[in-house]
Amino acid sequence: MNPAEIKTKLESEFPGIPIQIVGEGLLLGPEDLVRVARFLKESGEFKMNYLSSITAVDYLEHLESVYHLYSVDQRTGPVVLRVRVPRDNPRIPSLVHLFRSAEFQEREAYDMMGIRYEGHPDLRRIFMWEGFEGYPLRKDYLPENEDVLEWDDVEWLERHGVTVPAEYKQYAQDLKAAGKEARAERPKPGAEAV
Amino acid sequence: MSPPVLEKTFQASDPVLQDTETFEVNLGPQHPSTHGVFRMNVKLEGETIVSLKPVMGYLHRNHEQIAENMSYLGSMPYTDRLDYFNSMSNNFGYALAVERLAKIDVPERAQYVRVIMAELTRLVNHVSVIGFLLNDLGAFFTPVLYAFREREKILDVFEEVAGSRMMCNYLRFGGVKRDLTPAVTERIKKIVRGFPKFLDEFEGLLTRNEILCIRCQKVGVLPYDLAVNAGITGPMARASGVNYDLRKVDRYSIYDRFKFKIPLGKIGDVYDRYLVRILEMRESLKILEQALKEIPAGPVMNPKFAALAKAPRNFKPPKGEAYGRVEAPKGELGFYLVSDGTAQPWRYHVRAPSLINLTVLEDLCLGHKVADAVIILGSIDIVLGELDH
Amino acid sequence: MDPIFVNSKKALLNLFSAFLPDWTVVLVSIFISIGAIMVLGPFTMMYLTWFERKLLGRIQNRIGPNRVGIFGLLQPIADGVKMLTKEDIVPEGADKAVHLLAPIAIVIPSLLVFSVLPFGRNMTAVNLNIGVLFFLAVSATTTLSIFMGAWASRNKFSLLGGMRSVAQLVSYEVPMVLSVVPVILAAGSLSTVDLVESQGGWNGFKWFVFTPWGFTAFITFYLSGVAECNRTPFDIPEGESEIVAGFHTEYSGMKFALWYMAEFMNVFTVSGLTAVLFLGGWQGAPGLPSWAWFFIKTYALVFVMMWFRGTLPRLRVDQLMGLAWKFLLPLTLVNIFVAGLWFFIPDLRWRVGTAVALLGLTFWALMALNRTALPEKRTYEFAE
Amino acid sequence: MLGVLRGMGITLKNFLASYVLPRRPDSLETGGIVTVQYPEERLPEKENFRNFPFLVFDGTVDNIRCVSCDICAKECPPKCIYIVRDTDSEGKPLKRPKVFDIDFTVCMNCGICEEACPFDAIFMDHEFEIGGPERQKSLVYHRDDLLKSTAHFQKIRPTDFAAIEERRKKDAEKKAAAQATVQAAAQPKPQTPPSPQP
Repeated sequence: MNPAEIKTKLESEFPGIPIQIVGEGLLLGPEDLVRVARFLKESGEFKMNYLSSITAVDYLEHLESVYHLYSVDQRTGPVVLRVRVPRDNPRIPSLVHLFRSAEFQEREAYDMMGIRYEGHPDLRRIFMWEGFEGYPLRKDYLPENEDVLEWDDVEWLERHGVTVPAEYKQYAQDLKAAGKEARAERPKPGAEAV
Repeated sequence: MSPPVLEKTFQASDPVLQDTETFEVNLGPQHPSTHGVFRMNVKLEGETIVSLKPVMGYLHRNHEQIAENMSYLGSMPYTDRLDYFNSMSNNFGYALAVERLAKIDVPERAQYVRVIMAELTRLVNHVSVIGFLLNDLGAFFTPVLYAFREREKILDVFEEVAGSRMMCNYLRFGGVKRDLTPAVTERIKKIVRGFPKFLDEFEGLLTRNEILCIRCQKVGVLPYDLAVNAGITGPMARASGVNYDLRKVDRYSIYDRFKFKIPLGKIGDVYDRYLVRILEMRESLKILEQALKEIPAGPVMNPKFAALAKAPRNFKPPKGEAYGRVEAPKGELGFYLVSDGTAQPWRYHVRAPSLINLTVLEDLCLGHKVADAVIILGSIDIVLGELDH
Repeated sequence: MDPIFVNSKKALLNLFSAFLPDWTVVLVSIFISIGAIMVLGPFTMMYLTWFERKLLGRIQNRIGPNRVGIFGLLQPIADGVKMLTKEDIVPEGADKAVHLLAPIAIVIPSLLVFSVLPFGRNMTAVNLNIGVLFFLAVSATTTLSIFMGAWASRNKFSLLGGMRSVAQLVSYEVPMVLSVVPVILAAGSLSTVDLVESQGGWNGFKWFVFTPWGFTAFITFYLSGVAECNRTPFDIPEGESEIVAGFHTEYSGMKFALWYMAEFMNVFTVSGLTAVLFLGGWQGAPGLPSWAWFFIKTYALVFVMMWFRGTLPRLRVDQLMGLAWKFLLPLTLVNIFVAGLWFFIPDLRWRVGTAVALLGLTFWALMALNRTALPEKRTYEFAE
Repeated sequence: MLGVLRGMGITLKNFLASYVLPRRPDSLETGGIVTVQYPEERLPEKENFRNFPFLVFDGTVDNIRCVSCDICAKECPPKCIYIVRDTDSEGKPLKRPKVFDIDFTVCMNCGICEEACPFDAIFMDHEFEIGGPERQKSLVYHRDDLLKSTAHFQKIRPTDFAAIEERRKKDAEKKAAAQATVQAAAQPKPQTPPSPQP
């Protein structure tokens, strides 16, 4: 089933719904996601009862969550759904209550990209530790510079009885005062979005 | 189909549990049967599990970001390290996704070689996982060493072909790295011929063993609806009766040419997961026999892309996205790639079967004993390299 | 050959009696016996570890230890040195005194029970008239030591292991004691020496294992014994895949070695007692000395225990309890009744027939009653 | 009961077979001991086995094939190769490396350097016993540690060696032919001394 057909079906089911075809997928608004997914899952025609993959992509001007839906009974698919949200306030309704398979994958996308899946029963970081700052797979993420002693490192070393030279300590304190952005300079990714 | 219940815990008012105190145990991260650094935060009533929270990420190495800063070929050896038991399947999935992205054809012989390697990998994975399951059950290393005895033979073939026993790094976009020599083909044929004998011995040791049966039957039952809804794939789903095998559904590569069947369990407990794996190995052997018989001569690399290996940085797939998935031994292994037209993928995502199959761990373990939690985890078949990518 | 040990002890005592007063000779005699046991116990343990590793290796298509000494025979000594020189770690929150006492306390009963084992003709250290009872009572105290160790470690895995261990040992004590009863009925004595002597003659066919009730009691006693030693398939207190190492999770160095010593000495003594009770002890064909027969039978039973370990997965805690209470206990009770009937019915054919019929019926009935716990047959579909 | 007994029969069979059957680790038959007594015994080396990379020289150590083009360093997935180009006394860059370091603690034996090298200068070795008493310095191999002769390469991987030599010969002939035509077309000039083997 090609995206255009699905689009017309969905439009006849939900009149006035904004749907765009992007690549192989259908671009939806975040508010329509749950009802479209429910329709795709429960309608006798689609029976898209298997949510294979959820992931998020950082396109610099917005974040996109991509869903790959398949049907186990009819062996059709995929239906690709996309939802775009702004980078500064990424909120997408969660699909956990429709598909359990979303549980860990939404946590993963939240952990890596910082998209908040609203309604997820247990939206915590899954791979990174609690208290980790930033979202590692966003293109503007600045990884920690391993060669520089940061304030946390200084504290750790002192707790373990290592005397840190004053200049390093001063530098670490300055870094802390300057904030996260000062830690490492990396060129912004020059590539364009798809 | 009603939405599955997420928070299925025992009520405090449950008469059985009154006047007792729950007891919290961390199984892991260093524990003999968590198959790596994985932690289960378990609450116990006596020995009965009332809550179980998986905690992961101890082996997280940001595989996806490494791949996004790497040429497409440069990620190939990293995929070996995802599920380090089945590097060939991982290579296969990744190669399939990139080939879909860049629209590369694969020559006939290479397709056969890929299928042979993928099925050998399936044998390797399934025998070892059954061995480990039995280790979790308390059999003192005998099944696992019998399994490893056979696995060695296959790993020797991988070494002969790909250069390395586990980190194969064998598939290339548009083919495979090296052709099979006649000696190796002969060796694989011998292994395939000898394998059923080993399987019979293995089954004689295990399948009708009463202790194994009573330990595994009716433990960790995964119902059909939950299996589909939670996106469970691979032998685990098929043990619950979900007839969904990508080799049949997607018919990727050349799987449509082979005659084989998909064994399906009815109950979906640990025993079904164990036996479905055994039966799947027997089906894999059928595929291998057919593939080895029909394998044609010819090149193993698409000549247009043969030069690519010499300069991976010049490989720039067109803008677009692709989702390639294969039936890895653990389940559906998917690679989602977004290309921006440069030599590095813009987005590289792994749909790891180990991770998603673990979603239902708590549902399976509730109400069972600690000893059962261990074998349920063993029967889910996780590899932490893939789970934590 | 047969009385070589007895004679050498006698010679030694004669030597001493030449210049020592009589009461010291008694003391010397006791010390010689104690010394023999003190050497035999740890030595048995050391070589049982070697034996087990070698045997499991062979079962698993491996060679087993073969680097230290010829056939790896010095491996236990190397292990001993390693264990002695290892750091002894005591957890911070542990009850240090009990943590130290527990492994010591477990070795004592394991050594004590050696004293009533008849190693050969006239080779019992103490011919106690309640030998069997002594054996069972003393070996039952290991429960306490195990729980001491588990509790003192202040580790949740240890605690789980300790609780499992108490439940298991207490449960299996019952069928173990009950399966000894028919043998005592037959021999009319509780002394291990009398038990062996009552099985003499007919070149082995008077061993109790060759009667229906004896055979049943042999199986139940041996299984309970395996469970008492915490061996596979009843090794849930250790359960290395579930609760790390159970009660000895927090032990290292020599204390850990003591736990192992106790376990292996228990393996030996339980096998020895099984041989004494059912396989005629040191009775055997005249070609070999009596103590050789005893060791052959004992090591055969030890072999079976290790063979179990190389083959079987372990049971779950509730299934283990189920086996003890729902299967072994009724079976042993019926077995006592059958043994009583056996001596009541004079005709051989009748008594064999009745015994076999009764035991078979009980077995079948117990299987039928426990059928929910038994495995079921599965069929599989093959989809295209 | 029967299942347990059957399982025990199988383990007993294996136990007895370990005494009866010969030890044959490399055989495809089942049964018998499969242990290889490692330091004394070894399995036959597979020709395609790859481990850590080494640099090839032709004939003498001065004649390194590597031209320090930096391709392998760029393609190396874990970035474990570090190359500095050699210069002559006047500071003119030469076609050979001055520093060629591989950090074997980082190297993951993938073999992509070998595939990427256009000059057949780096290959994967069979040597795997490189353990040392410390973790850092002894595992960073420098240029001179990495150099091995073509004879070594021929010894460990005869098939690949033959194929590569043939290709190199053909390439050289082609190059010579091309050079000859160029030279024939242009006026012959005084030859500069040939640089080390490309």
